[in-house]
Amino acid sequence: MSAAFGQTFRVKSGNGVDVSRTLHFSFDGKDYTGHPGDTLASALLANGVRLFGRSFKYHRPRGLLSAGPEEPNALVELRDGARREPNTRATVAELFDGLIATSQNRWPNLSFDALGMNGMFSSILGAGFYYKTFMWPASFWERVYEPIIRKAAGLGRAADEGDPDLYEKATAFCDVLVVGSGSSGLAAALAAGRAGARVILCEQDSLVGGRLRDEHMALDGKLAWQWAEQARRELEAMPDVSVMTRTCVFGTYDGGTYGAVERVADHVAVPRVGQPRQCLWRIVARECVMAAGAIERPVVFPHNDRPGVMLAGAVRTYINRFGVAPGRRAVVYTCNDDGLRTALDLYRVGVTVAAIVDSRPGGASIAAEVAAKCGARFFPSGAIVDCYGRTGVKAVLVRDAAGKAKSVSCDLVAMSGGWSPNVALTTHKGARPTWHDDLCAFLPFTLPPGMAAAGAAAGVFDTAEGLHDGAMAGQWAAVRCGFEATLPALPEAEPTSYAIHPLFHALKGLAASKKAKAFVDFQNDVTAKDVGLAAREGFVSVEHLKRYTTLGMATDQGKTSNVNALALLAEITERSIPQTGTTLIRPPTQPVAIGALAGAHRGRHFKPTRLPPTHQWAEQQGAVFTANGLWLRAQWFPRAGEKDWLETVSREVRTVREAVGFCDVTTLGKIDIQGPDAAEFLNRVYVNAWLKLAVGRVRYGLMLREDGFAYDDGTTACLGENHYVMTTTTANAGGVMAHLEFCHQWLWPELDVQFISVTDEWAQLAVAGPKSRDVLAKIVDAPFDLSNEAFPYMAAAELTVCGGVKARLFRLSFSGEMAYELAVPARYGDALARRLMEVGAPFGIAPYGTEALGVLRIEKGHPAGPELNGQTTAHDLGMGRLLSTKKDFIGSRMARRPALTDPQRPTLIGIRPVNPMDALVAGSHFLPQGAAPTAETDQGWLSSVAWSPSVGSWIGLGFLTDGPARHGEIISVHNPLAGAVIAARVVDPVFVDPKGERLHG
Amino acid sequence: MRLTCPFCGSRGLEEFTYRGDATVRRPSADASQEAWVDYVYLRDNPCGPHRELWYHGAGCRSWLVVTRDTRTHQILDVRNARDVMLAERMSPEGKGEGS
Amino acid sequence: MADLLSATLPVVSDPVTVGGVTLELVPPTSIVSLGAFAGAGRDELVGRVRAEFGVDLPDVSRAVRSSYGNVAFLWNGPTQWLVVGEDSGELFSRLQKCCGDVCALTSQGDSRTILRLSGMGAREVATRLLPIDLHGQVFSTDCVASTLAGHIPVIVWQTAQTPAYDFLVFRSFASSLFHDLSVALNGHTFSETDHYA
Amino acid sequence: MQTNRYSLFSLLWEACRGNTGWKPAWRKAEPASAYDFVIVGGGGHGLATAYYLARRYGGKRIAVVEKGWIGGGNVGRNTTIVRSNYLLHGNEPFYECSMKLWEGLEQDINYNAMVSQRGVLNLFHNDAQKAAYIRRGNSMILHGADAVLLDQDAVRAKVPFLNVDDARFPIKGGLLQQRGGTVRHDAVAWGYARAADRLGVDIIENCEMTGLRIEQGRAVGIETTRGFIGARKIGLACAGNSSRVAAMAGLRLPIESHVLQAFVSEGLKPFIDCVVTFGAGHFYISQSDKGGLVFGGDIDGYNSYAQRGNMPVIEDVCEGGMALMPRIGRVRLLRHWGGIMDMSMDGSPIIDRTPVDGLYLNAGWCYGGFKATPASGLCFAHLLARDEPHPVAVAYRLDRFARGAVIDEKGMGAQPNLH
Repeated sequence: MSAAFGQTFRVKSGNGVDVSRTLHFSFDGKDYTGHPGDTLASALLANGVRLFGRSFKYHRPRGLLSAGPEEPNALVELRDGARREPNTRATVAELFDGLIATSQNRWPNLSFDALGMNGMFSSILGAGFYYKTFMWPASFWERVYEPIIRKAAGLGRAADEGDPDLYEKATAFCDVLVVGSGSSGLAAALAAGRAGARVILCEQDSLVGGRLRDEHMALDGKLAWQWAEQARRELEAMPDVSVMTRTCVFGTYDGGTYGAVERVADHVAVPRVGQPRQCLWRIVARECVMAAGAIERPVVFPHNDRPGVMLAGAVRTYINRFGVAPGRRAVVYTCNDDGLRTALDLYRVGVTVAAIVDSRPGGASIAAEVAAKCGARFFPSGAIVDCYGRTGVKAVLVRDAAGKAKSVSCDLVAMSGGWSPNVALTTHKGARPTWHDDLCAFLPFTLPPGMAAAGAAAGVFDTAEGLHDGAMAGQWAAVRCGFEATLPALPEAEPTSYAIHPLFHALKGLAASKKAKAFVDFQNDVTAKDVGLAAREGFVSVEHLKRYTTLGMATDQGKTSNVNALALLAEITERSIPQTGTTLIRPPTQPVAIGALAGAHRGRHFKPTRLPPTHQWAEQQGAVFTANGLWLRAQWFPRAGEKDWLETVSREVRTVREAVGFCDVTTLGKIDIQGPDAAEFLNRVYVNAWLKLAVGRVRYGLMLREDGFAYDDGTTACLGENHYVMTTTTANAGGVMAHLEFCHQWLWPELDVQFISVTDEWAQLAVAGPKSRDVLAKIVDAPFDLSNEAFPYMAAAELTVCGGVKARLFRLSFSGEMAYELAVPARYGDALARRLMEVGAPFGIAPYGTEALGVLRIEKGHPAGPELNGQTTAHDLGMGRLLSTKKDFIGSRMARRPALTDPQRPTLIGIRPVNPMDALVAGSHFLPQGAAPTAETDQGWLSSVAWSPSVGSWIGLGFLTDGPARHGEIISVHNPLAGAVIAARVVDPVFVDPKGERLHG
Repeated sequence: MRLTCPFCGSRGLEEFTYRGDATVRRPSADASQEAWVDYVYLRDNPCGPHRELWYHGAGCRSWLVVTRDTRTHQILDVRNARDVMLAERMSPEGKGEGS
Repeated sequence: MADLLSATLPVVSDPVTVGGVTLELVPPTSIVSLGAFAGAGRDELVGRVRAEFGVDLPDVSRAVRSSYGNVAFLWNGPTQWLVVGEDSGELFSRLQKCCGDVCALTSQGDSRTILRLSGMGAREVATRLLPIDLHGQVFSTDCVASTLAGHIPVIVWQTAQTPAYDFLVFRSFASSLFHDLSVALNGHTFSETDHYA
Repeated sequence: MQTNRYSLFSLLWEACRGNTGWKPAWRKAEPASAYDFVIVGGGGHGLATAYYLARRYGGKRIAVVEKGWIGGGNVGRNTTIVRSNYLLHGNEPFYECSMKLWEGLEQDINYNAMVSQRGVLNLFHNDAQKAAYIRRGNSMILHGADAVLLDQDAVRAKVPFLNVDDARFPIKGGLLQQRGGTVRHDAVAWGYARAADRLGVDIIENCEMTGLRIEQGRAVGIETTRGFIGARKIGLACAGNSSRVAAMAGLRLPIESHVLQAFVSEGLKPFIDCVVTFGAGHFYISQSDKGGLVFGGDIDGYNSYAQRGNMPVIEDVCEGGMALMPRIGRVRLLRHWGGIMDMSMDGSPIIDRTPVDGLYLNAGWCYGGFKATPASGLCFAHLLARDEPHPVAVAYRLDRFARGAVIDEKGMGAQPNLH
């Protein structure tokens, strides 16, 4: 389909568009054309489109208010499918060929929206109405009222599928960060850059220049935007300066850190393969010049939300930058001289200026002169008191100085209530701006450390002054960074006038019903009347006003509404604006895609994956893997013909109990500890005694936290005089390392000891089972003696295996069988697994995974993660006797508190269901048999369970009040989540080989 | 927020972990129960400058004593914790503290 | 010795080159950590290393290279260094002889895998993952930093002016880091301007 | 005539006459010279305390003093979640009591705070987490709360857009508390304020406590920026500032102040129907009745009185969000802010008398304060009125640290930033 109407409002080529090329796009299914450099807004405007969207609450027809990121009305769904972007401001969406946009929050279509009738009930649906009703009957809220409210909630729709695009993050460092590339920002960057500072200039727009592009203005006799381009070229030629366009600095954080998002590929249909859509920049700057410009304020008058009522500055932007006339017949409504420029620009491009309504008295400005030049009717001391045209302005009612109302037909209203400096970045750290009566504006007062504000953002609205202000700020920023800087030569600018008289609304003397349709916050449909109602109900703190009316909480965060609301509230409560206060502006300054803040770490790469040394081999074996913290570990090794995981795991367990199995236990934390005071150090961090551990021996150790609860356990081997290697649980490996460093560096710096992690250095494989010695004998190099006498339980040695590979061997057992842990340098881990399979084949060797490891340890009654959960004590774990009473150690004192030693505490027990086939579920609770299931009768819980092939029954470990005294008792194991109760016997937690004969074998 | 590690220079928050108040001292084993409860649980928690322990775990693994304003997050001082404690042990007032 | 086990590399991917920047696995090498004992131990250690290798152990985060023998000493914390040398297996025993009695010696050659990022533009790629200032005035050849590459702890060592960066990463993380670096590598060729100031 | 009671009728009636008859929701009270009870802190807990004290315990002469505007602390900046899915005996009866009070709140205070029991779903990813959730769910049921264990398919059916499989930590199931949900947070403060005001409570805004007057070991009143206010009993309910205020009485607390950040997206058509918690990714999310995604994660982890946080946690939270729900990549974050949490040493609150006679403490709510609001108010009112703990708050004593009877849901020990 060809363009329906063509770009009939394109008046000439704007300085930012390339009319030599045509782009095709569609809006609400209709095809249009535009040019490179257009935004969706400017292109639609060029095509004569006025109606862009619907408001949130009353679904009122809305058009463009602005030409920038402050836009409250013209929100669309951009793109489609998985790339659908809801609530995209048409004013910042760069046009590309094939762009698809759809209007939102309307049904069935934009020009007829059924929920538009909400407006008829606005007197009921005023601020906070929902707090006062929908309470009866109580059950109707979730069932009836809320679903209706939720149907109407929100604006655009999030995509239905995962975002297919990539995002990335980067960190940049500079001396001077300049935010904004208008006259002040460019001057600041030039001053700092020429001084040799490392400068980053961020501009949220695709082009540099800021309002230099938006105004019909000359610098040094040239068009102002050409000077901006020249400045950009000079900056880009400097080696340590970078100009980042399409990059919005959205937040000020601590330590001179700024958050910025770069739209890398939003101006194209689809990013190229590998190309990120956006990049999140963390910019660390010693100094920052904040030159983010200012935002124009609308005027609050009845029906000021009609499509065609626009900000005066935005009208100039569309004319000068985009070459688009936003209407054919305009009325200009202003309280300041800046607004009058709009009349001149409109006149220059041939738009009829029907009237100039200046709220200031005649003679107080140059308005009469301008009106005469443009041939416009002039209304000094005038006000617009109504506006007509449902889906587009048709006329306004102007009240003249004498109070007489006259209708003026028009299709465009350009209004200016003055400019609000864009101070957001100065307030993110909690500083509030202060009100300046002469400028009718909030200006930054206390700035974050290292930040200076310049130009319009600091209330300097004149171009020449802005250039100078920016240059000064850039110069001083460079000087503070230690550079010699001078003020750069600046271009000559024509003087401009910004004479202003306060104008926030035109409601004086109007009936209440009119005020109901005078909008303060456009997107959230907050009217002047809502502000009045909130005040009447006592919501007179600005924060209360904001929260009660939702004013300033829309996607534009009140950029165009906050000051007007404040002025209204001040007037109603008979206070000044400074007395009334202001709300803090929260980051981000513009909404930021969550994908950009997340970056590249998504899906399977959300967190890094740690692979043990035998991973490749285990994959080839067809192992099933499980996440264990960041580690990926083999959970079990299924064999053909096995019907489920339980069969596999049971077979693996039996292999260990009857022959020999092996398992990669590299993931256990391993810490090399050396130094003259190493033994003393161990003695202080473990609960048990460590001073007499002989070289070549291993000991089990339990650590507490300083609050007396159990923290971690493991074994530590003495490999030489003053040389130990400690193992920790997989989960706590990092934490224990930090804990040891803490103890050493802060608690006992006098101890001479060194730590380094060797977790990744050694591939450590547990070889367990009655045939384990036979298997090891095949690989251990002579003359190492593996006999029980030479290398008994809890022995450790350094040796070589497989003909010269250095190794460490520990006679340890988690399974309760005769077992070893063999460590070789990690690079050989994979090959060691293969070798064990080879040499172990005659003995029936098989690998086992973490699941079988768990079954084996439960059968043996060894506590692990579920038992060492940070809430249990040594006593709870049945290890109370381990606590030395002869020394100080971490936790020694607090472990003695009465509640930690109370014999009634649930203590470790074993559990066997009366019917061995009754499956136990970890997390079930223990109750006395026959007791009613309540919190009062709850006596403990089941922490770990397994089907034990060795016992031929389900078994479990758990904690039971007064547990050890109750061996033999039958209790109820309750799992009310599943509605299950099982009778089970309390037993000793060691199910297999309680005397420990096998591990000594 | 950024901390200037005495060894590694200025680094971002993500490299550090926090441990809390650096003004409390581990009592001796024979100190009173009150002293221990105080050490493990009670904190001044000031609104303003706060001496606190940070661990440069993703960097040089040094524990640091940082003085930071809890109202503004401004960093006022960073020292190597081990040096701070050794100096304290050497000073006349510091003797007898610790275990 | 026919019986010896064969070594497995921690990363199976081939080197990747995009836009003149190459990411590759450096063949395994000997790495030994030196942990100085307290008191006079540190001075003694510095003296012994100077005598044996002809270098002063750095006391800032840098690497120094031995003038004879291809050995570098990397600062790795206030009392620790990593000695990186050729994978001859001789390094550990040479160090043991030199200073084994005055410091903790721990083999780290299997703990640490080295991934190398090199070529024009390597800095821009590294910037995507490293939160530290890599500008030439701040970080140049033989500068060393312990930091995070995304979520992964690394020691970064600039090994050449080109630039080239060696990422010393724990072996178990090596595959993940290789992946993350390749993503950054593929993305960086699209940056239209040199954002790095 | 002014309109007192909120109802559909009064709404229509007022609409007909231009909404001119609505009364202020609460009077702007001036401080009297003395009260029976002075509650320091006009947040949710303080206002609820005053309300229940007047309503259920017949308290008279009650004032709430607030340094700024009421509801400006954590009740005004939390992520609105209510639930009673606790594990430990010390906690669960209290939070279940709170849940029941939420369920009847609107009729009780004649204010629609939009208590929405849309369900709270905690996801698990492995057998160990599953076991921990089963233990917790069973504990909830034994305490009379509701809990349902969902398997992977049930999670998929309930929340169809989660990344269940193509994930670093695939989702294996979840624990659902259907009675949990969300409440319009600001409305809780306003509703309690309005209801308390109707019962004669003086709500005194812009009145900061600057000191405590103690005579013969007994607290007799507070110094404020608006003069001295005498009181028979003083209740401190100023979480976020508990340590500062307690210091005025010479007390040190087992509390650190930490910042927790919260996030809201632009308004979207509703697609998330319940609260989803993704522990492995430090992320939780719900969608408000206005359409914004409301989400958050862990505390920043360092002591702070600044109501704002830093980028690492922002990035961490959004990463968790994208890992769980890849469809929100193009949804934009609209605002983020921070609130100051009383992080207690065991992660559980304190409602108790203090060593100073006449001074009572309600503190240490960590990031669980909002859901606790009604029960906290009720139990604190009970303590103030009767000088003994309410039965559901008996565990929240200050001496539990000395005794070792800590209530450590996470098992992290005496390190507040890990709770």
